[in-house]
Amino acid sequence: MINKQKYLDRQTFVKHLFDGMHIMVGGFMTCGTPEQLIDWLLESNINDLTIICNDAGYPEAGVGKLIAAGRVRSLIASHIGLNPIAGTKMSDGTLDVTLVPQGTLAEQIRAGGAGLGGFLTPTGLNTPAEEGKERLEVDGQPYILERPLRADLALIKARQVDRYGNLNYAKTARNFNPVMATAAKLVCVEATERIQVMDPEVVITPHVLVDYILAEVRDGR
Amino acid sequence: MINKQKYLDRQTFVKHLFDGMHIMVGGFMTCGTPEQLIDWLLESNINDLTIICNDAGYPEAGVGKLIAAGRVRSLIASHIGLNPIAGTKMSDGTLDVTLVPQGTLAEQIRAGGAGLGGFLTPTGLNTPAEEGKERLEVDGQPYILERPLRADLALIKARQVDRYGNLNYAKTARNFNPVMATAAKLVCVEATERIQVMDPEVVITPHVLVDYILAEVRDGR
Amino acid sequence: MDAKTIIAKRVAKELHDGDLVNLGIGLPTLVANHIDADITVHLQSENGLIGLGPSPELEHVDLNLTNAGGQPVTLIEGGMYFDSVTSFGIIRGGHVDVTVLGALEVDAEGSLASWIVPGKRVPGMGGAMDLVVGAQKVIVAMTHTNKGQPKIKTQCTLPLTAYRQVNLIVTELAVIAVREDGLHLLEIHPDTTLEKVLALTEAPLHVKTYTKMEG
Amino acid sequence: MDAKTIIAKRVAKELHDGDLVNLGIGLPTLVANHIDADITVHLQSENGLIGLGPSPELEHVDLNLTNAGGQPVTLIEGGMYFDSVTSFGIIRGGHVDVTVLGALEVDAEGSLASWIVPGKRVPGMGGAMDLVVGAQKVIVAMTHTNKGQPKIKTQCTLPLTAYRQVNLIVTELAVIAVREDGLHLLEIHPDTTLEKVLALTEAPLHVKTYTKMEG
Repeated sequence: MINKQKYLDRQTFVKHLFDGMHIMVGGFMTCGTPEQLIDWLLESNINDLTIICNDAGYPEAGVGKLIAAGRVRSLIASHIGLNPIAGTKMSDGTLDVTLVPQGTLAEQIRAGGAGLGGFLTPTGLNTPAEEGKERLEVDGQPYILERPLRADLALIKARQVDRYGNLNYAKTARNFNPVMATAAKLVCVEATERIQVMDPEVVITPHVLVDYILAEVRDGR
Repeated sequence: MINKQKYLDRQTFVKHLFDGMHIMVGGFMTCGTPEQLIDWLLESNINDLTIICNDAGYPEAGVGKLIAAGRVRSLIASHIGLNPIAGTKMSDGTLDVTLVPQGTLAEQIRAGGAGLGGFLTPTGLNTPAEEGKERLEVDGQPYILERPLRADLALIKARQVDRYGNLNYAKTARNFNPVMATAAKLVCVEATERIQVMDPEVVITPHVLVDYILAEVRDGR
Repeated sequence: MDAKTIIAKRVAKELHDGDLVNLGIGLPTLVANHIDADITVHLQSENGLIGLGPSPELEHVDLNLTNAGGQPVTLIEGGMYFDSVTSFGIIRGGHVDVTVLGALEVDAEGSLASWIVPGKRVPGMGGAMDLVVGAQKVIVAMTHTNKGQPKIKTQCTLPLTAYRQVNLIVTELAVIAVREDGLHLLEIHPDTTLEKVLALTEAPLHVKTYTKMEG
Repeated sequence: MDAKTIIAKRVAKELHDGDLVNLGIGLPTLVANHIDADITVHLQSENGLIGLGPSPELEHVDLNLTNAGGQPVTLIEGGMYFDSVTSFGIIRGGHVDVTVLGALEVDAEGSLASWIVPGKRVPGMGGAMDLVVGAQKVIVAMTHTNKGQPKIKTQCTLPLTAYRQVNLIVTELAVIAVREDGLHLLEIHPDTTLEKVLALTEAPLHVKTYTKMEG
C-alpha cells in the first residue's frame, strides 16, 4: 500500500504553497509536463515564483501559463524560444531569465538530488554560460564549476504509478521528470494511470522519492 | 541488426588486450560479474593490470581469480574484505590497493563516462579518503574534489541483449555494470540471454555504448 | 536475551512508519527482525534495491539477488532494483532516513571508525562513508566494549569512517545521544548500573535524567 | 536543387555506418533524408531517445513522443528512451560521433555563435553547448551568408555557443575544414567560383587543392 505517499487533492496541495517558492516542473516543450498541477498553481494565489524547467513552454501550455499570468519572477531554463511572452517579459524586465545549457541544467538538478556540492563541466567554457562562475583546471583541462540546484516543490508527470508509489514515464515524456523527483523537498506527481504493482526491474522513480500522488486526474489524462 | 556491435570470440578478445591496461569489471561480490570474460583474461598472458571493481571478489571468483594469479598490479575498489589473498598481497606489497568509498567510486566512473572533469562530494571528509585530494568550499560547506575514472576496457555482465545490442540486467546483478559500460574505450558484454528486440522503455544500456557481445556463453549462463 | 538481541530490539524502536532505512552488515541486520508490525519500513541495500525481504529458503536462492554482504536475499512486493550510481544518489542525497551500522570506535564528537585496523585488517569502507554522511539519522549499533575495552572514546584512535556524523549510539548497556556539547546518556539497561556504564565508557557522558532501556 | 538540399546532401556524406548522430533543429534535420541506404546511422534526439524515425502520419501522432524541437516523431526498431541526465551523459561523454547544427556565425578558430542576438532574439542555447563540446565531430550546416553578409568570420561577433569546437563547415557554396592553422577550403560547389566563395567569406581561407563539391 502507499505509505509515505498520500493522495493529493487541491486543498492539500494549496496548503504547501507559499509566495517566492522554487518549483521544478518536468517536461520538454510541454511533453511530459503535469498540466493539472500547473492549473492548480494558477488557481491558487501564490506569486513571485522561481520556476526551474527545461524551457518556457508555450504561452498557453506548460509553465508558459504561469509566466503569462505574471506569477513567475525568475525562470531557470535552457531556452525560451517558443514562448514569445517569456521573451517580451524578459526584455521589459518583469521576468528574470537565467539561461543554462540543457546538459548543465540536468546535471545541476542531479547534483542537488544526489548530495553533490557541484561538478566540473567543459560545457560553456568561453561563452556567456561561464560568466560569474569559477573555472578549475584538472589535469591541464579547464572546466566550469557548476552548483547544485534544489527546489521546494517538484511537479512531476508520470505514465503509471503503482499502489506503492513507484513511477514510470511515457516515451520522451520522461525527460527531466525523474531527476526532478530527486531534488525537491516536496514531490507531487500527476500520473496518467494507476496500476497494482510495477515490475521491480523497470521502476524509474522509486516510491521513497514521492510525497504525493494526484488523487483524480481529469479527462483520464 | 547489430551494427557497430560485433560478436566476440576469444581470439578477437585477446587481440584487444595489452599489458598494463586498465579494466573495469562489473559486479558486486561477484553478483553480476562476467566470469567467462575474466577466464579469457586469465587464459591470455596479459599482466600488470589495473582493475577497477567494487571489490576484490573471492579468491576463486570474480576479479579474485586475476588477483590470485598475480596478474593485477593495482586494484581500485571499495572493499577487499572477503578476499584474504587480496589482503595478503596488499600487505606484502605485491598488490597496490586504492580503497575508495563505494558511492564515490560509482560517481567517479559516472563522471568518466559522462564527460565531467570531476565532482564535489561530502563523503570522506576528515578521513583517509580525503588524503591527497583538494578540498573546496561551496556556500560555506566543505567538499572533496573527486576526479573521473575511465578505463581501456569494461567487462559487463548483462541479463539480456537484443539483436541491436541493447542491454538489461538481472536484479541486483545490475550494480556497477551500466555505469562501467559508459566509461571505457572498449565495452565487452557477457549476456545470459539473447532476445529479438527489447521494449524501448526498459533498455538500461543503449546499444551505442556496446562494442562487443560474447558470441557463445558457456553453460547457458 | 543476548547483547545483540538487546541492541537490535532497541534500535528497531527508533524507526518510524515510512522510513527508508539501511541496515549494515552483521549486528544491524538483526534489527529487521524486531520492527514493529504496525509500521512499514523500507529497507535499502546499497548494492541496488529497496524492499529487502527475509532470507530465502535454500531452494529459492537467486544468485542475482543479494544484499550488500553478498548474501542471498528476497525482494518484497513494491520493491525495485537500481544501479550503484542511483543507489548512492539516493544515499548521499539525503533520501535515506536512518542508517544503522556497527563501529570499532565512536567518539564524543560523533565521529566513528569502522573500516580499518592499520596493520591488521583492511576490509575497506564499502558504502559506509557515503551512508554515514548522507543519511538523515546515523545510529551506531555495537557492543559497549571490545573484550572489556571501551569503544566509546573521547577521540577515535583508528582512521575515521566519518567526522561528526553519528546521532545515536545503542549498546547492550546504554542508549547515548550525540549532541553539540558531547554525549548524553538517555537510557541504561535494567541489568546494569550507572557506575558500570560510566566505567566502561571512556568519553565523558552528560548524565541528567535517564530512563530504563526498553528491550 | 535549393541551398538547403545541397547542404543536407553533402553533410549526409560525412556520416558512417554505426555512427551516433545528433541533427539540430531546422536545416540539419533534412540530413536524415539523404543518408546512404547502405549504412545505418543512429539518430539521437537530446530530449531522450536514440532511434529517431520519420515524422508520423497525423493519425499516428503521439504527444508523448517528440523531438528536441517539440515536434511529433517516431522511434525505429532497436531504439530506446532515456531521461535528460542520461541523454546529456551520452552527449558530453563523447559517445555522439557527429553533431550537425546551424549557426549565425562561425570563425577561423572554429568557434561558433548560434543561440542569441543580443537585444533582438534570446531563444537560449538549449542543448547546443553540450552537443558541440561533447560530440566527436562538429559539423556546422548553414547558408554561406545571411542576405549576402558573410557568416564565416575571422572572429565571431555574437556571443559564443562554444570556443574552438567546429570541425567542418558545409554551406551551399563550399566545404571548409577547421584546422589548427585556420580554415581550409576542401570543396566548392560546381555552380560557383573560387572568387565568389572568397568574396563571401570574411575569414581567411587556406586554398591549396580543392575539389568539386558533390551533391
